[in-house]
Amino acid sequence: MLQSAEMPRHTVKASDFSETYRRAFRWMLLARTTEEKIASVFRSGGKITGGVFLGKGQEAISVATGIALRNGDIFAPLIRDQAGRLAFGESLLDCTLTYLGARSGPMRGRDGNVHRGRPLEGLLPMISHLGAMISVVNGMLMAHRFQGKKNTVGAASLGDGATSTGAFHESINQAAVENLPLVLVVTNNQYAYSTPNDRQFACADLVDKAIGYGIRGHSVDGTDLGACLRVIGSAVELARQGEGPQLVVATNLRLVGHGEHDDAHYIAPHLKEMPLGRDSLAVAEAELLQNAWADSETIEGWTRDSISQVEKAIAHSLREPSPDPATEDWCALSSRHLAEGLSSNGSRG
Amino acid sequence: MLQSAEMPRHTVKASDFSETYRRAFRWMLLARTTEEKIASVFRSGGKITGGVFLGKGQEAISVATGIALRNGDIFAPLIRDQAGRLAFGESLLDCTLTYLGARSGPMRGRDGNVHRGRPLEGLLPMISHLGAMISVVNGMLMAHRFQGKKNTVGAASLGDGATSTGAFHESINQAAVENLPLVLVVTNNQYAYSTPNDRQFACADLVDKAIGYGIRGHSVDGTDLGACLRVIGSAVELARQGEGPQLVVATNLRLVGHGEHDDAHYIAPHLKEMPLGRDSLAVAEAELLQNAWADSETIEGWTRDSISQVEKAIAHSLREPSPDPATEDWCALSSRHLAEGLSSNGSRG
Amino acid sequence: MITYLEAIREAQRQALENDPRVYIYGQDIGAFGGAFKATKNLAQSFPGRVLDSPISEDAMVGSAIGASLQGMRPIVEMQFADFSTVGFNQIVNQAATMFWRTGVPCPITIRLPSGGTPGSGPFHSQNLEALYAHYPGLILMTPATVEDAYSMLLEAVALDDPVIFCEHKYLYFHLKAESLPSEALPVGRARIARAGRDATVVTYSAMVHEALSAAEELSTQGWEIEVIDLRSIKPLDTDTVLASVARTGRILAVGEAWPWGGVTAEVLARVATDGFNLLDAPPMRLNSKDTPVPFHPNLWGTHRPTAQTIVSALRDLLRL
Amino acid sequence: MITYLEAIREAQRQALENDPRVYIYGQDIGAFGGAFKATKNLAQSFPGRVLDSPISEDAMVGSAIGASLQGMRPIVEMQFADFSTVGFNQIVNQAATMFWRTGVPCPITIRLPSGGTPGSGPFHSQNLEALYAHYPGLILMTPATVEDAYSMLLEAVALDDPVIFCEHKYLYFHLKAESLPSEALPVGRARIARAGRDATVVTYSAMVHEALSAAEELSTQGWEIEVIDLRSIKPLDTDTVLASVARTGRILAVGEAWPWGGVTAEVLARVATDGFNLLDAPPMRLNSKDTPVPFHPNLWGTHRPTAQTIVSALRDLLRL
Ligand SMILES: Cc1ncc(C[n+]2csc(CCOP(=O)(O)OP(=O)(O)O)c2C)c(N)n1
Ligand SMILES: Cc1ncc(C[n+]2csc(CCOP(=O)(O)OP(=O)(O)O)c2C)c(N)n1
Ligand SMILES: [Mg+2]
Ligand SMILES: [Mg+2]
Repeated sequence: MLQSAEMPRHTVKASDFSETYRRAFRWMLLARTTEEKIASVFRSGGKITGGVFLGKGQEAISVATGIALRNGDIFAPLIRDQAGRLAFGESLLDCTLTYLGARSGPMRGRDGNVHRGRPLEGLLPMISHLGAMISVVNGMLMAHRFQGKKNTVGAASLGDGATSTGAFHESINQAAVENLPLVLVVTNNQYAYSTPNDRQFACADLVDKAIGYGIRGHSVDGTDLGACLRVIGSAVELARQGEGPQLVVATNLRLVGHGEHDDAHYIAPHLKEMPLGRDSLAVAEAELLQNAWADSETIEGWTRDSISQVEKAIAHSLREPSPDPATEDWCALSSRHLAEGLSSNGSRG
Repeated sequence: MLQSAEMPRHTVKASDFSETYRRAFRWMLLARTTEEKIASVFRSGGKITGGVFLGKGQEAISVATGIALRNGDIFAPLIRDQAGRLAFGESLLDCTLTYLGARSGPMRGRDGNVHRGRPLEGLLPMISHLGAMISVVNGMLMAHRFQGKKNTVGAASLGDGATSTGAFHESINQAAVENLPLVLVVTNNQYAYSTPNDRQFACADLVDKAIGYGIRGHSVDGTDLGACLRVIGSAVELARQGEGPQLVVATNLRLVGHGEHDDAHYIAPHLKEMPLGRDSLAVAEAELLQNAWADSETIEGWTRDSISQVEKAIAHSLREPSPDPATEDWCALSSRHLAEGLSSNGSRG
Repeated sequence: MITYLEAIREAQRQALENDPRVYIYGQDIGAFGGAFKATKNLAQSFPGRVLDSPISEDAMVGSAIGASLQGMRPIVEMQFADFSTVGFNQIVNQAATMFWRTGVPCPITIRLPSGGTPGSGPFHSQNLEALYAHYPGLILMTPATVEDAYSMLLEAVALDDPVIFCEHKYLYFHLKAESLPSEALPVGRARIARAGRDATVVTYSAMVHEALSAAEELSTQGWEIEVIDLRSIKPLDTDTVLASVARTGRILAVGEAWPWGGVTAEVLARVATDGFNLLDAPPMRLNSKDTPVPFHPNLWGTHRPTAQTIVSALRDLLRL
Repeated sequence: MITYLEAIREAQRQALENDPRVYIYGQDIGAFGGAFKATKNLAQSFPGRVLDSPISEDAMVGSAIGASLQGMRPIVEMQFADFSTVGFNQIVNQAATMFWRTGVPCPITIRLPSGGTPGSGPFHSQNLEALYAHYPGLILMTPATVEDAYSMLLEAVALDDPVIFCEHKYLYFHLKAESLPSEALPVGRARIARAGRDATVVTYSAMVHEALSAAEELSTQGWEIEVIDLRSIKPLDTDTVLASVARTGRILAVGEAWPWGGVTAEVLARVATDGFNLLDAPPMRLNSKDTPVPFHPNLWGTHRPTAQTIVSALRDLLRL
């Protein structure tokens, strides 16, 4: 697969910006292709249960986060981070196996879709409660400090809506007090589910929150891959150099429903006409062509490659067995000898 | 008593600043006298159980909050608000009866000391969980709006430490989104229990948080009664006129232990030498004399009067019966018919 | 035909219409009508009284408490019951204690879309009634029928105490009734969902229907199982349960929640203490497994009790 | 002589000394040594490993979880158990589910200074063990003795799972032992605190001492009461309880927590289901009253079970 072959995980930052841009674009393309396929499998029915939450339009900011991180770093993605996950090093199979509920996926059917992760590899499996992953990243960074691991960074994704949670506040303040190398990437896509910004917060710009925590804030056009790479890249670099937590606020528009069940009819039409309503993938493609960083033939080749990777991953995942309740280990404790009712088949505590 | 006679509750703001200053000073004096007496009763043992938390040094900012509010307004005091409570209209007896655990106090021995309140009179009884009262004030103000009650204001007190709670964040943001007439008075007394500011937050000044919520922020020297009256007065006025939530940050030093059990040995000596370490009561007294707003004989009279009020209230409260478990109504529901186990004396649910 | 979900919507419409003190507050419940459409069109019909909140469960509940002290009757919708853990403190420490501390009632209703459905996973499937029932000062309603969803929600709003209203998502669309009732059992009274003779199943919410299917199946084999729908788990109608056990001599308590503690433990503890001599056999209980609620339908179907596992538990019980 | 509180401090000192992965995080626990002085001098002895946190219970727990995933062994001190309600979500949804979801253990210890003392009131007196025990994935320790406070806390830190360590404030200063143990029962095993013949009291934490006084008093009248100290309430040692009931035929479950649900319900449900035929009389339970914990000592003394109310319940039980 492209992931292991052409694009080694956590490649050291290319000195050549166009090279990074191309790599990032390919992850975006792969993410978009993956999600379109997932959506179509979902719509065809029967194969995917539970919600399907897509990152369409958010690939630029997401990939920029994933690509800026390297081995030993931490990443806590949220629901719109397919691109960032791939760039960080999550395998495509982790995605498709999880969506298709395969026993062999990292969550073994116990959790699904966007909830996958591998904590030992620095990729945190989100719980649903918004804001709850940030302090977990903080703790991992505190552990690095205790252990003398230097120059690692932890990045966490968040939406505009999640900035209203108490967890967001406590954890960003905690990171500031501990001066942790946390990069908090807030993607303001104008809506939290159906709720527009003006019912969510009242400050002029979410980046204004940085000053209240005594940390550095950065704004970026979330539809512009080049800007995302530069701004996230430098935020990550600052964090890595010991400059403490960095808040990055990207502006864009959610180009899909909250989930695939949602037609997003409530999105104000004028937003779609604004620059923030652009599709970051299309913008990046145009940029590639305009700068002659890639020609259309090359891009077509990449597209074909993405499709083939995705087809393979889906086909493989469809063949994988589902979890079997009879052989499932119904034990929530690692210390098995302390678990209750393991043999009694649920008939008592 | 002075409260009902000379100083009617919720007096309309005196046009004469010196008059307001004198009134405020007298509440401060009464608060200090009350708390000193409470502390001495506590130390003498046996009469007061539970914690004793005093507002020494914080009388200026507290009284300025209480005095700026009027009938129909809401006040959610915290542990260092004896002066503000009195100015808002809480009777001295509510205080002493509660401290002494009298059945006739507003909490009937069910809760104690600083946890007293009378919600129907706009005075909220704090729960211990820091930050939790602010959204309750928000809701009362939302109710006013539903009910067409105009020009009311709700004030909530907070400490520097409580700004780290998720509840603080969610509720200040909620007030901002709803554009509520909330005045949040944060007294930065440099410590939360033993924890100094630098382990609590990393922003240069807590007032910097206002911008992140899109609300107005005000700073004030919490040791200067005149400044407190002016700044809180105008914050309350702005809120009343529909200008939305106001964040006031007062700076001072806690001049006592966190509670009376604490000798506060950890307070950095240099802070006591700084202007923020001044005793706001002493500063106000000096100001009164210097401006010839009161002479020392008058102040002595006020002091005698305060002492006599406090002695009376304590003496009265000591004579009041304690709660009697046998006649106590062990029912947590207002809908008595839905309460469980009322007759079974605790022997089952 | 009207669904369980429509009954909830209808009750809210009624409450808004009949009582100017009522308003609804929650995420995406305004123009959008809520994640499950429980408030569809209500914002349009009652302008300014169905308000979108920020994603701030603590402040949502806190503000509802405040409004209730000022004479309002707020209904708070949690998007999922599971997210109430972030508003937990306001519910259990502020709302639940208010009346006892101050003598001032706190009439709020918190709607918790509860329980498992296939594919919902560990954080969108929880049954949290036992948590809230443990705290003094709260009323816990767990309607199992379309009729109860409607009438109990109206009663929740009318009551002067904080009510945690656990509505089951699995029933939202599946469960239908001919019409809405004009009368109902009072809150605190359980319902005999099916009369029987040989054993009693005590349960609530979605599990009532699993128990009814189980009873149906066993009746083809000559066993008559009585099924009791608790309706509210606090107060819990011990009298009705004991009267049934007096008739059948056997009891199985069934709950969809986790096995340690919870409704089944409370029911059996009450029956054992107050109805010991009524029992012809040891009481039994059936809960979910002691793990988070699994995402995959295969696992989910085994994690919670079902008609089949209830049948098999009942066979054991009848054999004892 | 060493107190219960000193034993907790000593266990933490040992843990810090023996295991470089251990650190402690909580409000005012550094130079100040904690609200109850449970960490007195530890910051001085172990620089950089006993950290003051902001007043952010959610982030405190969340960060401990993260650190544990990276190989650390955090101990989190809540200033009072009651404040854990604000860190509730991270405990029950993040820590408790981590191993089951990912296969990666989450070895954190959360210390909850629990339980009532006179004058502490509704928000500094709570017993929250039943809340946490209801959730899969957590271990609940409730030490009643100086020895257990010490050895169980060391075991909590050594275990690979999240442990909620409910230490009772009423025992902090009152309870003393000659010395600290070098051996202990394994976690999950209950202890027979007093052997008896006529009835079994099953309890835990501070109530063990009330039960022992009650047993003492009844023994002067010829009754021999067996007292079982559960030590951990999840896992709950049903076997030891049943073996005792097999000997005595009578059981009273006592808890300081609220009456709906909780440990007493779980114990009785287990005894009724698995030990029905061992019972010579209906089982009984005794809990606090179903109101918030009152501030005034007069009320507090009646709100919770005491040696006297246990004696009177036991008299009823023995008469049955
Ligand atoms: C604490 C909490 N409350 C409610 C929800 C339900 N919920 C899931 S996603 C969502 C909207 C999130 O919006 P935003 O943070 O802007 O992210 P976006 O979906 O726009 O990427 C909500 C309300 C939740 N997951 N957690
Ligand atoms: C959520 C929560 N956590 C912990 C506590 C324990 N506690 C009570 S007061 C206090 C310090 C408060 O400091 P600050 O907010 O600065 O107020 P001050 O005492 O200085 O007036 C703490 C930690 C609490 N009451 N609530
Ligand atoms: Mg958004
Ligand atoms: Mg302070």
